[in-house]
Amino acid sequence: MKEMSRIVRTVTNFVYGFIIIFGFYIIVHGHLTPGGGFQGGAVVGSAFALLLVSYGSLNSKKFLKKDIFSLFENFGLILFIVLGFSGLGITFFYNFLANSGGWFGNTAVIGVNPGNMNTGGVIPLMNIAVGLEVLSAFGVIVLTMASAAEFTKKKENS
Amino acid sequence: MKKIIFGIAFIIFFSFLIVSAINMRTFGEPTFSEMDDYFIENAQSETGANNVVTSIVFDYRGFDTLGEATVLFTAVVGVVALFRGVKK
Amino acid sequence: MSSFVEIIHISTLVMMIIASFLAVVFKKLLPSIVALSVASLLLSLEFYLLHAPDVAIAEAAIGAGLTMAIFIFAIRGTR
Amino acid sequence: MGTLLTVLYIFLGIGVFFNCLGSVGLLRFPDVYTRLHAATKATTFGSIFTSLAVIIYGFSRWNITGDSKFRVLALHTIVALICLIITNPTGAHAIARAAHRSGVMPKQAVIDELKEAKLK
Amino acid sequence: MNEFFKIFIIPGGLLLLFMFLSLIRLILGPTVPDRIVALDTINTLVVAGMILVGAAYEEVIYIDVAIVYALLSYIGTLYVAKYLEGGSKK
Amino acid sequence: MIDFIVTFLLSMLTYLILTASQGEVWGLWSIFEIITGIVLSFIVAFIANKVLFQKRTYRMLNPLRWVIFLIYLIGPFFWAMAKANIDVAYRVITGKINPGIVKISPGLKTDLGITLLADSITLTPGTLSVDIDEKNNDLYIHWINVTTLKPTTHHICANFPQWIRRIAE
Repeated sequence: MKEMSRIVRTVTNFVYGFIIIFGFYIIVHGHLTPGGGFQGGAVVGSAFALLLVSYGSLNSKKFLKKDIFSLFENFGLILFIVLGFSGLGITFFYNFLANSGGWFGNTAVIGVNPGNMNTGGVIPLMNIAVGLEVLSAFGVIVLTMASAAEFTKKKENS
Repeated sequence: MKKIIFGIAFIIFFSFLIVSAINMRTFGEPTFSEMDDYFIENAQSETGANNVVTSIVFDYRGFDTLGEATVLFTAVVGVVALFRGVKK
Repeated sequence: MSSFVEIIHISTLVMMIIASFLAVVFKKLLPSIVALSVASLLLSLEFYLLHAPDVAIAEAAIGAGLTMAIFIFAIRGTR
Repeated sequence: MGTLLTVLYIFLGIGVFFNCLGSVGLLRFPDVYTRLHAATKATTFGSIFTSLAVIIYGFSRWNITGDSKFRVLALHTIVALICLIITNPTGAHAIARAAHRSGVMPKQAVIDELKEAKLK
Repeated sequence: MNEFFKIFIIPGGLLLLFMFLSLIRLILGPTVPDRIVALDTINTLVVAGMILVGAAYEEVIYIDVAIVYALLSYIGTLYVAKYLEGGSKK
Repeated sequence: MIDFIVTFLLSMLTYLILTASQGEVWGLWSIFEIITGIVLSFIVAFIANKVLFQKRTYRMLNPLRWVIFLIYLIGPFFWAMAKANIDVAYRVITGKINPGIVKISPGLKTDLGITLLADSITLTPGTLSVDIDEKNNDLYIHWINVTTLKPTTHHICANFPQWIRRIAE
């Protein structure tokens, strides 16, 4: 894939960081507002797709490394399973941090309220783990399919 | 012959659809079951999260979410294994 | 006023059915993908009107961005 | 309250009128480039005005009731408006460039310097 | 449901009507770029309609969906334009 | 180093705008929110600083340029957009068109300048930027009402290049 025109590339430079910070906002606020790990991870993954389409698959190798993505994907899944096993003293996937007063342990006010970040028990941590897994999964899928499409096109031409 | 069989199958399917559409409830007013009432009453105080949907997905049904994450992981492994021989 | 909201729901669903029908009918692949994108966009709007913003964000992210990317890579590779 | 209602009616009226104009122009014009003129300019302008109506509504309700919900509504609408203004003309440029490179020429054109230039 | 609900929901319904006009261009359009222009117009109209409906229900968090859609529809447009650009040259 | 800091500050500003509601700090944010914002902005600056500052030009860090940019956006640009929409309304109703693709050479050098000019041209009366020559930044414009076959820059975009030269160069 060749790169697109100069105007599209310059706009991409600005929009790329904005999409990533917005996706992180959706992930971190998953227990207060709509969103969560899966949705925010998909948003960040499409930011990588934007960089890939506007710089071409050859030039974007400077910014996106496939090995780091696969490392973070395994890390996210393992973190999720570890958090599930941590509550095994009572039952599998027990929310052992909720309402305990420590980290993420404040009690939520019943009813409609603007929200306190420091609530929710293990739910914010699980959001971060699932978000890490989903964003790197989409990054790996898009990068691999782009290089494969490039390869078949080159083989046909030669 | 083939068209007649297709026509009969289409009419049977469509009549089931019409009957179920007639019996349908008013739009936007589902019945509440005991499960919904329990979640709406207690989810905010038990898990400490304001968003009830997230507390169901990650707390009450955490095992389902583990299954979803594993499905996504399997998809990535499938894609990487399918294009394994492609270099550059 | 609630009857007006009901009209909005019904017309969104009708447009979604038209777009999905077009996605099946078109002969070329690229117009099919465009029609599929319109259908997924209207599905996201319908979830939004039904007060389910979680599903609306997921549908918008998957249906608009990533499905288009993966389908276009696929038809680019098979051409 | 009366002036707020008047301002909202004026802004929403202008916005809906220009959005209507964009859709009608999309149906009426003969080829891709003139349709892009109608679609990009008119719908961007109309969307700016409907979003401005929401911003004014949010800030004035925050002024009246003192509820911080309305201030957050206005701030998020400003962010959405900035995204819309940045991405819309760039998408139009990408579509026009792709259309010209894929061989769709403008109809009834008196001059076409791009076809003679042969970039790349 | 306060008195502002009616003011914001009626322009939302009108935007839906204009989406129907753009859908006619999607059906008719003789070439592929015409259909992409129709897709782009529907994207902009849906974002404007989402902002209006979010203001009508007075739900703050609904605007986030509009921001996500405004950004990601741009990515979809770029992908289709990229395919078309390198597509039918040979 | 300076591009890392600038990216960090920009993403922090975006995060603070997105999360403003109630709290201890100035009545807008809570302390936990600000700590989360600092950590997230650090990660984003680590990812995105190479993309944002590719050419290593720090010309836009001068705040005077941003003031001029805001004046340009509210004043001449918005007025031109209003005129453009009246023009589109006239063309839609009557159907009189006389289109063509012409070439102009505005003489801008930086990437940001040519991007601003192309987006302004797309949103102002009767013109749409179709293609760009990557070597010498010539723009190819689709003009809906061709009056002269050899247009100067002033015919297409009245005095936008002067404004943009003051903003971005």
